[in-house]
Amino acid sequence: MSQQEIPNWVSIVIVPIVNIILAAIVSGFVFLYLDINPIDAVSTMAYGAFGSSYGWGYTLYYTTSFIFTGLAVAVAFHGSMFNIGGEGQAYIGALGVGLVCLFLGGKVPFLLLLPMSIIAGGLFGALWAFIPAWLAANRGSHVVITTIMFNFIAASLMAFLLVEVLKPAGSMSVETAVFDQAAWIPKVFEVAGSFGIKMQRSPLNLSIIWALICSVFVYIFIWKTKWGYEIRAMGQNASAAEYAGISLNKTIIMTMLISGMLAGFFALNVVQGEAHQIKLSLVNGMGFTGIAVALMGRNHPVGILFASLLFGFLYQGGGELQFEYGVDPRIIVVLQGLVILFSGALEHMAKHPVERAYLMLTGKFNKTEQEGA
Amino acid sequence: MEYFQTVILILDATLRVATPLIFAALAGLFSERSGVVDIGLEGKILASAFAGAAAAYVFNSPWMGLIVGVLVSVSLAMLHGFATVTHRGDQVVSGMAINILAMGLTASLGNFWFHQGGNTPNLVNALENIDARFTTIVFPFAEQLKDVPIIGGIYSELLSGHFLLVYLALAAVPLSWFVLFKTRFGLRLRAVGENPTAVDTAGISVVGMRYMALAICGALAGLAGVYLSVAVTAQFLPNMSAGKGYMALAALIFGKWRPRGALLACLMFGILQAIADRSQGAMIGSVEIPVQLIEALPYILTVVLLGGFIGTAIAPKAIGRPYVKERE
Amino acid sequence: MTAQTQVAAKPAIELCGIDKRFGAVHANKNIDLKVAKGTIHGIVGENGAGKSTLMSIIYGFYEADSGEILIDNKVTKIADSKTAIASGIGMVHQHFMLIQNFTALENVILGAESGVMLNVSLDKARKELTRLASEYGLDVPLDVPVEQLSVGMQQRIEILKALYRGAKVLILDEPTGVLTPQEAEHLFKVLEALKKQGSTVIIITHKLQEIMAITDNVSIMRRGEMVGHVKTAETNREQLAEMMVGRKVLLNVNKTAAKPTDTLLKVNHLSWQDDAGVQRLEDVAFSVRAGEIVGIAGVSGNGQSELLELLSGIKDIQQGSVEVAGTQLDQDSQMTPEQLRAIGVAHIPEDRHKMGLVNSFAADEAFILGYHRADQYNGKLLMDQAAIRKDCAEKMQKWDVRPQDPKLKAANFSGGNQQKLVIAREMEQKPDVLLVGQPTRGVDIGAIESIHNRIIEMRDAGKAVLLVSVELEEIMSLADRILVMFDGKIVGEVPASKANEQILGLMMANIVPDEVKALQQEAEA
Amino acid sequence: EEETASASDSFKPAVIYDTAGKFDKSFNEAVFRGGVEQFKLDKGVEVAEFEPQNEEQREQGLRTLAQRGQSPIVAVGFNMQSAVQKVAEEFPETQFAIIDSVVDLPNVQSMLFAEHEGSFLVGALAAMASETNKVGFVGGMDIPLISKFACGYEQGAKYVSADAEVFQNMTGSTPAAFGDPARGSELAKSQIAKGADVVFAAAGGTGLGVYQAAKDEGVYAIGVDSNQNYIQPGSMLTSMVKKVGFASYTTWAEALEGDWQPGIKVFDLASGGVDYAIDEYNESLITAEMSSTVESIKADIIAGNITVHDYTATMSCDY
Ligand SMILES: Nc1ncnc2c1ncn2[C@@H]1O[C@H](COP(=O)(O)OP(=O)(O)OP(=O)(O)O)[C@@H](O)[C@H]1O
Ligand SMILES: Nc1ncnc2c1ncn2[C@@H]1O[C@H](COP(=O)(O)OP(=O)(O)OP(=O)(O)O)[C@@H](O)[C@H]1O
Ligand SMILES: [Mg+2]
Ligand SMILES: [Mg+2]
Repeated sequence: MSQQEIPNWVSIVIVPIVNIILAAIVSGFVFLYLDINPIDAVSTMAYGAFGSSYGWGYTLYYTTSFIFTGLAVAVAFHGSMFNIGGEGQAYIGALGVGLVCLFLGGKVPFLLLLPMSIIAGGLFGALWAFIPAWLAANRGSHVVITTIMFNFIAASLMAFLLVEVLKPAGSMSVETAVFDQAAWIPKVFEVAGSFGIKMQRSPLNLSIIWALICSVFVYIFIWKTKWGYEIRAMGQNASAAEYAGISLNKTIIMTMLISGMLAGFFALNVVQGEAHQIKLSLVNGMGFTGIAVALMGRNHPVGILFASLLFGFLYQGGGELQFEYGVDPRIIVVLQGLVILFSGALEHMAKHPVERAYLMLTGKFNKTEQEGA
Repeated sequence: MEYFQTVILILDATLRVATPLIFAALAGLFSERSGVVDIGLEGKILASAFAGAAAAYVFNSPWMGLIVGVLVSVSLAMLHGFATVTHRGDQVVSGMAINILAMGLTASLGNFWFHQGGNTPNLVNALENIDARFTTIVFPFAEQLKDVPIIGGIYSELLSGHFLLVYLALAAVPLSWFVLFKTRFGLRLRAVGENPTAVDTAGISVVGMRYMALAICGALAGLAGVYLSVAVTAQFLPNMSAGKGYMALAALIFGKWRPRGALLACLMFGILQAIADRSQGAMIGSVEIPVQLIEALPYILTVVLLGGFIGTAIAPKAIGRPYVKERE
Repeated sequence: MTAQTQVAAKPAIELCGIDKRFGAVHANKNIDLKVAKGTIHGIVGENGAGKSTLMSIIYGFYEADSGEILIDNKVTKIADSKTAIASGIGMVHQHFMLIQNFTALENVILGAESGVMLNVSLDKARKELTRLASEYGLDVPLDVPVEQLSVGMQQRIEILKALYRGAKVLILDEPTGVLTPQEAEHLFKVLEALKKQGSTVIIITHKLQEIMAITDNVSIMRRGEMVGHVKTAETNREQLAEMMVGRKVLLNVNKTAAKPTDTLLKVNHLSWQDDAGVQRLEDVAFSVRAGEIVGIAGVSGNGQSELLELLSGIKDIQQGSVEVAGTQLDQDSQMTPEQLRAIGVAHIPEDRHKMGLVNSFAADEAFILGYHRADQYNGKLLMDQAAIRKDCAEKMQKWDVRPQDPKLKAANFSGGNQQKLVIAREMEQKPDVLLVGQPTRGVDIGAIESIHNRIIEMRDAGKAVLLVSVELEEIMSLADRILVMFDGKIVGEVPASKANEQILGLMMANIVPDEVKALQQEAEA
Repeated sequence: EEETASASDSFKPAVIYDTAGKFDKSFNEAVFRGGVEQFKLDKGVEVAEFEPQNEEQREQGLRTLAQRGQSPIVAVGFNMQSAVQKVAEEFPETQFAIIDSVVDLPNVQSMLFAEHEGSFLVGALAAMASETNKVGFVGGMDIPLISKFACGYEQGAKYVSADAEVFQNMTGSTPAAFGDPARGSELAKSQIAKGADVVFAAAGGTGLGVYQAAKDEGVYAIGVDSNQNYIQPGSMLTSMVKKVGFASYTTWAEALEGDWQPGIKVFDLASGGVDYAIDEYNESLITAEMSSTVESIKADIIAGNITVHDYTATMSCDY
């Protein structure tokens, strides 16, 4: 079964859909076991996520976060590095965004502040990726391990900073002061409102535009520039890259810096766009989910957009389940796990039957192939 | 004497803290030596901790907890095998999926069964006549020797009075070494992690070897989970594995994929944790060390050691790559 | 297949209608083959013809899509290597199947252990191997990790593995590609001995003179098909070559005498240690002038790879210096591969898969590897993809790379075409100094012919060419002067006109024949 | 289809828990048992519940509840502060109540507890029960609120026995510190090894490890928030109850009656908002003498004869 006979859209579109259907079927059984009618559950989730501008707002808000963390993972993947540190990098990125907003919010016009917070978020995220990158480049340390460690370290560091440094005196909860309103990224419902379009309030904010810009940027960077070329060359064949005069050290570090930068942008959405303050554990597993997003999206920005939307749906629709049925909301984590299992780990399982079915339907199926499979 | 006592107590705690890490690191050792990356240790620990506690409660027996916990962990390992060995899926992704699944399923099922927000009921409960927790093993004469200087500390305090699983973890280290390096099974397992094609041409089933390695991995990871819930806390709590699977992986790499090395790394993490637990409010000069720094110390140290001292550990050569005979 | 009658003796193995596809590649098409018991049977065929696939099917590594295998006239279903081993088949693969960090002993017992405990198996194997070693002259160090052994030793271990398992039919896939002539000779003696004991040997090789020297029968494959069976005594090299390729092939290179001019590459006292502290190069010195080809012969692993990587800037110079195209390089003034390319040093790497190509890249992307920063391929910010594709398409046409599709994945070209792509890339940049490593490794006879001609053309255009090859024939027919390397040192130099296999073979084993010593003294005087 | 946010004729109270969930055996569970269940039992009114799983869902849950016309909405825990601040502004018609934090808005009731007073009592009990004159405190997350417990506990212990030693440990600096029983058990063991024979845990789920360790080592533990005496009968000396359930109940009841008021409400010893727990599981552990002493201390605090220093007032435990 070669590429020549099976058109691309089968493996890019049909197979992922089949995978998701499989995950949905297994989820259905889990729901049944937990005394929830799966059909009701799905329609509740779908309505909750897409049934109103409120639902859409939340879904797209989560989608924005996943685009950033998913792109971060994908860029590193192209350089064949597994950056599990999105969690920590996003957290530290929040520090950068937060500091800019805290100290300059209200003092600097928004249009000047925004580029600064973008730079700060990206820079801080990149910085947090730098040490693992440097160690990988110069000492051959395992990025998976170092980035996991850096997630833990980021959590401790942020806890320290929040508790000891950034928390306003007398405040009980571990979070910074709320930023000056002038530093907030406008919400989409507000912007829409000013154009006379009525939308329900939701945390969806204009950082989604930056997420889309970043997607385009990643596409162009990876496939259209010489730096992207070098990253891919290194990722696919490091010794060929060395032969070509590509400095592996520099490329490893560049890749990880960009990856960390993208993760750092996460904070624009969550911190500057919605929470308007730095809080403890604000990333909350979304960095990890980015791995699933990147894998499902096959490390391509377009795929990542769709995968982010899917996970946005799971997050938002899942939250709605709890309102309607009082279901333990952690069931959503099960759904996520199943989606990753079927469309990531078991992606090849459906591939062959689907390709065979395609061949059969198009009449290209013959006996030899059947035996050869 | 005071000083000696402190050291003994820290070492005593070290053993307790290191036990799940040792089990998990050995679990990872079997899996990775056969060429399968297992980032899903975390999920297996969590799932077996849950299943162990639930079964122990339901059957009112720690041993049933142990059996069920291990079985559940082995099933997850088989799922990993099904995805990565049979269907050649990405090993890291499969591990992540297992971690996330375990996180969600333990909480949802726990809540559904016991209505305590994902917790299992306490395994020691005089009211319900439940006593399903492992008891500690006190060595003979430990009481009598308690006050003998030095020996009392070492024998009665440090060596005696742990859960059976603690001793089992320590015994599992030489046992794993023996299995891996002195038996036919171990030879084949190591070979399959280095060069599966060669193993295949030697007439040995690569798939079979990897499944067996994963089964052992599952069983050991299961013991780690059961230790946490059925022995230490006598209850399951959501997310109680708290990163131990990842630390065990780090220990494995530290230990250069060898049982003794992994043991030492686990003990090092254990001792750091034990010291951290005891050094709150510790001062450097007149400045109090932030707790967060002490907490982060094991992780910082891991990074420093990985980057600075141990150099590049040589992983099994075929690790992470699914065995593919025919390119498509 | 009409020529089956030639096999007179009882067949040890018989194949009927073996068919095998890998996706779109039809690797074996309805193959019939009979191998007579107690003979040495050669199989030849160009690269990718399906020889290894066929042998792997006999050995149970692959399963045929259809067809039957008969062993001792009994239909045997060989589903896996285990069955094959049990049926008395042993195979030495083209790429050795050894666990690199295991000892010879461990490698031999793997899968043939005699019990649960290792030490029992190890003791038994030690005795048995000692016996086999004396019987066939197959001495190997038993307790050293095989990664520390030479390829020749590793191959012996592979043969011992098969014998230890009681193989009656031994398959060898390109066994001599990595051996010195002396080692090859030793191997052939072992094979003769096996034959005398009644064993059957199937041997795949690209070297037609070896076929002529040791086989009893030859089968020829082309493009997945079995195109003929002949008795060795009734054929010759030219006829075999023609059957393999399907047309007449010139086996010898035509070239005029060299007219060397200025020195373009000069290597002075170059020494180099790897990370493990092993001395890979020691005091290497030579020079290459414009208009000549200097060949470096030697068994692979004697420092040639390191030399090429140092000269092309992949590795850093540690000791000594290099003058290249007028620039002096040493420890303190290094150049990256990119900078070296800019001053006119091109490098055709020894291993196209490991270095020369990124297999998952499209042909045009692979075609600019190393030149991807060049102005001609880049716009202001983005790469100029149209220019890249156009250039690649032109060069593919010029070099006859098939299929001529710049967007086809590099992995999907056959070996010969991949190599042409790499060579086109490097030669088309008009370098002054050309470093060439194993230009025809694993490339079939047709392609070899054209690659050789291109290298000669480069020389005649006044370039300095340094050619590293383990193929003595190739070195002798292309090079004007030949240096022989052994253990990181240059053993000696021989003018091509005076070289022959005998002399070079000795030098590759670090023995300098008197006539070479005399030549060198003459040159110094 | 947009629902109006006005308090409608039908009374629709709600609660949003902290991320620890409503079955944490301590804080949130107290709201569930003493508030939600009790309210339904007494008034026959169903209280809508939401358990956020992450930071976003705090605000989202609150907003969804408000949007559906639920009121009053009780937000459990100081972590809800900024969410309440925001959503209460968006829905000025809806009544909100927050536990353990102050939100200064005209539609928010802030319910604070005098944890230091309750902790003082259990500290006194601990010191009286101790034979070694050494007692321990294991806190959850290292935040002022938990230090408030610790500081009150220390004062109570020293009040009874001036030279008592009080060991203190915090489990961690993130919310995870409220759910790490293994660590809790280790911390307790280290304190017990240093001689502590009564350990007070103000650490949510982490406390369960502390109680287990105390039981294993044969010393006393003190529970927190809910009455946790039943968890390890016989080795739980008492519990410092913080009646968050009662507080939530009051808020809903007031709203039902129509006399709900915004502003700060303090639940202290005097109002019965905090206390120590005596029940069938620990009555045998508290001697008559201990009981009379602690009762007189309680009376003194209520009367103002003893002032217990509140850590959060000065952010230090200098009293
Ligand atoms: N595992 C495989 N999966 C897919 N295709 C394969 C595989 N092995 C070989 N092929 C393809 O089958 C064809 C025959 O390959 P094979 O290795 O048998 O050739 P060969 O005659 O041994 O060549 P060489 O002289 O290079 O050793 C080639 O086109 C090759 O690309
Ligand atoms: N692994 C592979 N995957 C997909 N396609 C392959 C693979 N190997 C070979 N092919 C395709 O099959 C064709 C035949 O392969 P083969 O190796 O027999 O080439 P060839 O025609 O002998 O060329 P050459 O003479 O240059 O060696 C190739 O041109 C290539 O397109
Ligand atoms: Mg070919
Ligand atoms: Mg071959």
